[in-house]
Amino acid sequence: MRRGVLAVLLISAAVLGGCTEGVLNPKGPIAAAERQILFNALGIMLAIVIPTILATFGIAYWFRASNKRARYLPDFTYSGRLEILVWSIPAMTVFLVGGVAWVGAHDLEPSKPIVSADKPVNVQVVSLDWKWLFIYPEQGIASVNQLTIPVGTPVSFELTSSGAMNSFFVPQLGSQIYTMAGMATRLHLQADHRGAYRGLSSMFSGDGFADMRFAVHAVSEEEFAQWVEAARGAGPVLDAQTYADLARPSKAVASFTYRAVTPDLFDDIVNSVLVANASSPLVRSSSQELEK
Amino acid sequence: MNLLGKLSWSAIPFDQPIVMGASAFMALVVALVLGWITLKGYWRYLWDEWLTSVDHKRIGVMYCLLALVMMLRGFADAIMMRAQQAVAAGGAQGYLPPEHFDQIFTAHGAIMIFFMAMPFVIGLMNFVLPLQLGSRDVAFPTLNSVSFWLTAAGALLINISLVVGEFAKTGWWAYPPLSGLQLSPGVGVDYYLWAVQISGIGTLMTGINFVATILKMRAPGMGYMRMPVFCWTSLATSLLIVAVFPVLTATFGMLLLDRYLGFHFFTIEGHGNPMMYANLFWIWGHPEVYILILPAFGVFSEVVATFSGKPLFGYRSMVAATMAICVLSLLVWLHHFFTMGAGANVNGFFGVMTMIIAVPTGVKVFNWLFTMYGGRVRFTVPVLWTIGFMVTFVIGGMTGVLMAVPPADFQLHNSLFLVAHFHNVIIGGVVFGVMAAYNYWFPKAFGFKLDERWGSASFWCWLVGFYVAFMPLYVLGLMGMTRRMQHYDNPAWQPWLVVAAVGAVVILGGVVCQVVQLVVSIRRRDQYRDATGDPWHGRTLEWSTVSPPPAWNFAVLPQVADLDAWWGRKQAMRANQDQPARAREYRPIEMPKNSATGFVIAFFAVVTGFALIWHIWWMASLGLLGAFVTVLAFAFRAQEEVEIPAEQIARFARAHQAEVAA
Amino acid sequence: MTQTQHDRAPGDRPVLADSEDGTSSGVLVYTIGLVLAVILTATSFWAANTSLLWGPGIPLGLAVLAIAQMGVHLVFFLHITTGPDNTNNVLALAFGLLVVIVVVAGSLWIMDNLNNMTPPSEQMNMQMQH
Amino acid sequence: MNVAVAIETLQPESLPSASEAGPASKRVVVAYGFWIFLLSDIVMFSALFAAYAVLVRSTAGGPTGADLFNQASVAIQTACLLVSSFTCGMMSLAVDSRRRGATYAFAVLTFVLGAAFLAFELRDFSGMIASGATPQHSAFLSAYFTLVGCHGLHVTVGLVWLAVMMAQVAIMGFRATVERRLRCFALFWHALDIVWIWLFTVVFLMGVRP
Ligand code: HEA
Ligand code: HEA
Ligand code: CUA
Ligand SMILES: [Cu+2]
Repeated sequence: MRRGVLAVLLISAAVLGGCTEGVLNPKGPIAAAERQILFNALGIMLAIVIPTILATFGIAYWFRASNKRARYLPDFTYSGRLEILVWSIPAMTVFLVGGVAWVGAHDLEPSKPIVSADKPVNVQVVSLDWKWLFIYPEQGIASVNQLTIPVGTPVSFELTSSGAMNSFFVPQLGSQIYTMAGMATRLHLQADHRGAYRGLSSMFSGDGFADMRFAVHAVSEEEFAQWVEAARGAGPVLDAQTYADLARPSKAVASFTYRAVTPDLFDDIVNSVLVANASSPLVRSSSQELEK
Repeated sequence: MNLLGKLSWSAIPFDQPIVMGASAFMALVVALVLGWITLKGYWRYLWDEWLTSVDHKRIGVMYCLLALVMMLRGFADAIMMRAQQAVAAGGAQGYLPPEHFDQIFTAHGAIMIFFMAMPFVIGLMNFVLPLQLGSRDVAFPTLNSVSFWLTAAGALLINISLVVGEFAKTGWWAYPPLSGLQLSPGVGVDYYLWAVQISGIGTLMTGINFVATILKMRAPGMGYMRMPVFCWTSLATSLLIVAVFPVLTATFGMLLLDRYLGFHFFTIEGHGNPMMYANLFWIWGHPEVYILILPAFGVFSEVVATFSGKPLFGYRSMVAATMAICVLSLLVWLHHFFTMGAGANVNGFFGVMTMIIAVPTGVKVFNWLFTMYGGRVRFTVPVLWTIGFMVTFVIGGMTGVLMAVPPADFQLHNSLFLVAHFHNVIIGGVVFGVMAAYNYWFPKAFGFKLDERWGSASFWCWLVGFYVAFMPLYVLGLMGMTRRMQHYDNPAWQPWLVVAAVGAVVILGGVVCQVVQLVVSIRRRDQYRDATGDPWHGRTLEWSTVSPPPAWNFAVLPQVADLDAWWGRKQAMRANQDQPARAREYRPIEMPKNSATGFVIAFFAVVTGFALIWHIWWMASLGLLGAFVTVLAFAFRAQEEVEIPAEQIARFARAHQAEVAA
Repeated sequence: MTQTQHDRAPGDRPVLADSEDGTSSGVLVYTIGLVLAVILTATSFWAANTSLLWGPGIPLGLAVLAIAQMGVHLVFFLHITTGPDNTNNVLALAFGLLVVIVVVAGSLWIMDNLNNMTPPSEQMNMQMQH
Repeated sequence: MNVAVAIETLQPESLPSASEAGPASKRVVVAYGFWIFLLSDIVMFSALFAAYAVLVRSTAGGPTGADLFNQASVAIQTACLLVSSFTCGMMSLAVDSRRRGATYAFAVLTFVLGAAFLAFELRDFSGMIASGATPQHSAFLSAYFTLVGCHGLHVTVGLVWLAVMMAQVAIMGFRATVERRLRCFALFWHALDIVWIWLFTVVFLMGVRP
């Protein structure tokens, strides 16, 4: 049994390390640091957990009632030395892991900017029912269900929600963070390798939740500039009106871009949210909206 | 004005074959059971001996029965989710539309936590506590009956939601704004909230009852440091119930005010603050998981000591660890929302506090090990569950500590890794614990042992099934799969989910074995009869009385002289074996009278709850009035106790002695 | 059943309940309690409205007065003392207070921190901008 | 093994300490259980207090505490409750010495004072609602009405309970059960006072400061 478990764990670790898109295959500094912390913490704990498991089997087997060679010690019920050991071993372990947790919490605080020579790209994220809106305030464009970022440059996110809570999560880039209506959370990520990564919501937000996926394209500086240019040339304009249209619940929306965005739209979303929309789009009468 | 509030025929989902099928099946089973009772003429017996009983043993058994019935519902939900996720890959949508899938995982979580695990551990405590403490009943027997029936009322409401209306589609946390009126206009959330409010009152009163019982009703001589460890863990659990269930009541109350009266606690409108809901919910939610696990720890302590033929190693450490967990568990709740954006100091503080709990828990694990060390371990079914637990729980605990590291949790939060963690500790800890307890105390409750062969078959199915079903979820979590996904587009996830589904089926095999075990044991009850009252060579007072114990538990209150009271007594008796048994003089015992109060109040609670859910105000008022009148009737009752004559007790004791001698 | 003097119920008066002067000393205890409570209450109301005191310190002072008055009620009305016969009652009270403090202080700390970390936006004036 | 018999052959120890004394009397058990209940009730209030403290500035542009609270009324309410606590204590003394007439008299006094408290509170509430400061107006007002209203609800329950208890004294006399319930009622009433101390301090006195 135990060997089976270990085998499963080992095989899966091997599989994951190589070819998958999960958190064990980081593509940026945050995710890499987090993987390292994860492995270190795991290692520290395995050092005590594996012996414990082995001891369980060993002791239970050796002291089985039918084993005549095992000594019966009915009075072995207290030992001051063992008591100290029993408390201090886990305490030391926790001291170590706790240190990792404390330092890690400060080092990888989501709102802490990434140190870099490059000026970060600002992206404003809005989770809507059930899609993601990305506004590039400096570029004056926006995109839906698709996040394009330049490789090697920190990205500074400001996030909010149009209604239900969601959690913005790109496993291969690192930390997730909640998006909440009426307030703005902060997150800093960076991609070090070009590629397409999976992004999703990890906080359940209603019937269309499973389709709240977006693609992250980490591209070179030039490609990013080209993409911005292309986006400026096509697509609708994002203003209060088109935002209200977009905010209406819909599922599995194909990605597209907006060629221009009204300034301060994000702040307006944070500040007015449901109040403005209370009348129509957000009141979902359960299923009829889903038909579309 | 509409006399029936929001209720109408369209509330019943005639168009959903799965729901209607399940409901029809449930109705059929209920009808069959009721028909059988009527046919056999058991109603009178049922009413006199069970439904109105205030005997803690009967109430304990009924709690466990309720838990088993709800387990079936929760398990059915689990199998449906596993099946859905096994097929809904790529473009496929599976067989469950989102509206339905979302209700299922919410119902599964809510039912498993509130109506399976809670009733099960409370049932165990009910049955065992007074026996171990050497007392005749809990502190407030009638209140105990009310508690049980209120829990049953909540469970009934949740099951009504299957047929009439819908259940919440919010996850079992019911976070606003999703659970607010705007985004969840239906009755689902209301079903959830009212069911939990009603059963929560029952749970709170149980907690109060047990605290008073443990602190004030112990047999003479049983000082605190002579209390069995199960009593200590039950004390810690009861204290936690008293400490945090009021917070849940207040929190759900605020959400209900938002939903019913347009208040703005958690709405964005009116500047309410939904983060506050998460905060308050987890102030209850985290201690809740220790409310569940602590009694299980107590069970394992009893089982390990009994079947190793040794006192528990490091009793004082165990007590200290129990109380440390009790207090620490109140200080860690934020680890459920590290990713809400709190600052590093807050996250760091709560991360470290969380890990500190691993210290007392580790102490417990090591002390169980040292208890077995130097023992003569008999591998009975309870011991199998215990060893399975020690191995499994340590893994689950470790992944818990991993998520207590904030940066790690930024990656693992709400992923299937988390789902794997908590099933790892809940199944490997709580469920294994109640299984061990079920096999351990069954002979005490019913007078015959359970079949060992089917019992261990069940254990192996569960153990293997658990690993097959949940280890893949760890992998999936690391692959970036989040929870509550009705379908997904990443084909790489599918194989693991198929394996997980197979695991759930293996667990089903374990449940089947358990049912067979029960049937076989009942068939062979004469062969498995426990005549001595002490089938395992036990250590604590419950084994000193008859199996099943009489209503009054002990003919004469035991006098306790040391820890492991019964074991010491047996040693003393063996020492002076040939001392002739003195003839006893028995005194009459006052026992509380049976009372229909609990049943009737729960009836009105169901009426009130249902009426509130559907906004049928006149009916809600009637229900409340009915409950109030019931309480009044109880308060003005002329006689509260019956006296059991000494003659009857003597007769019972003599009969038992004759049986033991035979 | 063993009746020991060790164990007192919450609300039991420590005086000799059976004798005649039990009642009169009971009256005395309640009266002292009432007088003290009235004094403390009056002080609270005065402190909240006066301009004699240093403003920012007043909430703290009010809290201290409230704690003192809670003590008065516990001792003179609920008859909770620290005597050995009262241990259980006091321990339960201490546990309750611990929970209350954890709930209130913990929530305030967390919510304050969250509100500061997730400001709506510059111009917005919600609870987080004090 | 002759179990049931052997157990009692051991002599009870000479002088048990408190924790070894055996089951406490019903009177102690009941009062202790109720004490635990009161603590849980206070924990529930603490959740409402926490919500209030978090939401107190979320007035959504509406009125603040300083705009709404009437200190004179609060002072009267406080006085009513305080004195009623005293009369309730007098009632307990009367019960202890089995004086029926005094019990009724002090019960009526307590009831009247409690009812007066409620009347003033309801007057304040309706005044606020009439001026548009409804609980639906802002998070602050929701929290305020819930916190204060919950205390008011407890007082109402206390009044009903007191009335029922007087009926019990009349019908059943000072029976042991009745006496225990009266003792619990007294505990309840005094505990409500403690909640009120924090209410007037935190909500009303701190709330009216700018
Ligand atoms: C006590 C708690 C408990 C238990 C026992 C279980 C048991 C199981 N759970 Fe549970 N589950 C939760 C609590 C629990 N779960 C919670 C809280 C959630 C989160 C909900 C949410 O997202 O909001 C969840 C979510 C959850 C998901 C959703 C994952 C997602 O979000 O994507 C899935 C997926 O398949 C799942 C599967 C299972 C399975 C297969 C079992 C079963 O295999 C295990 C089988 C269990 C039993 C059969 C019951 C126990 C049986 C007994 C006690 C019988 C005793 C019998 C005798 C004594 C005769 N669970
Ligand atoms: C019975 C239930 C139970 C138990 C006992 C535990 C025990 C623990 N849990 Fe778990 N937990 C849940 C049920 C439980 N949990 C549930 C239901 C959820 C999710 C709810 C939801 O989201 O729906 C959850 C979620 C959860 C999270 C939130 C994750 C997230 O949402 O992102 C975290 C994070 O810290 C966590 C941590 C822990 C820790 C540290 C323990 C510790 O108590 C474990 C301690 C035990 C050990 C460590 C093993 C034995 C010790 C040794 C052998 C000593 C040596 C070892 C070391 C020093 C490491 N749990
Ligand atoms: Cu947070 Cu407004
Ligand atoms: Cu937790």
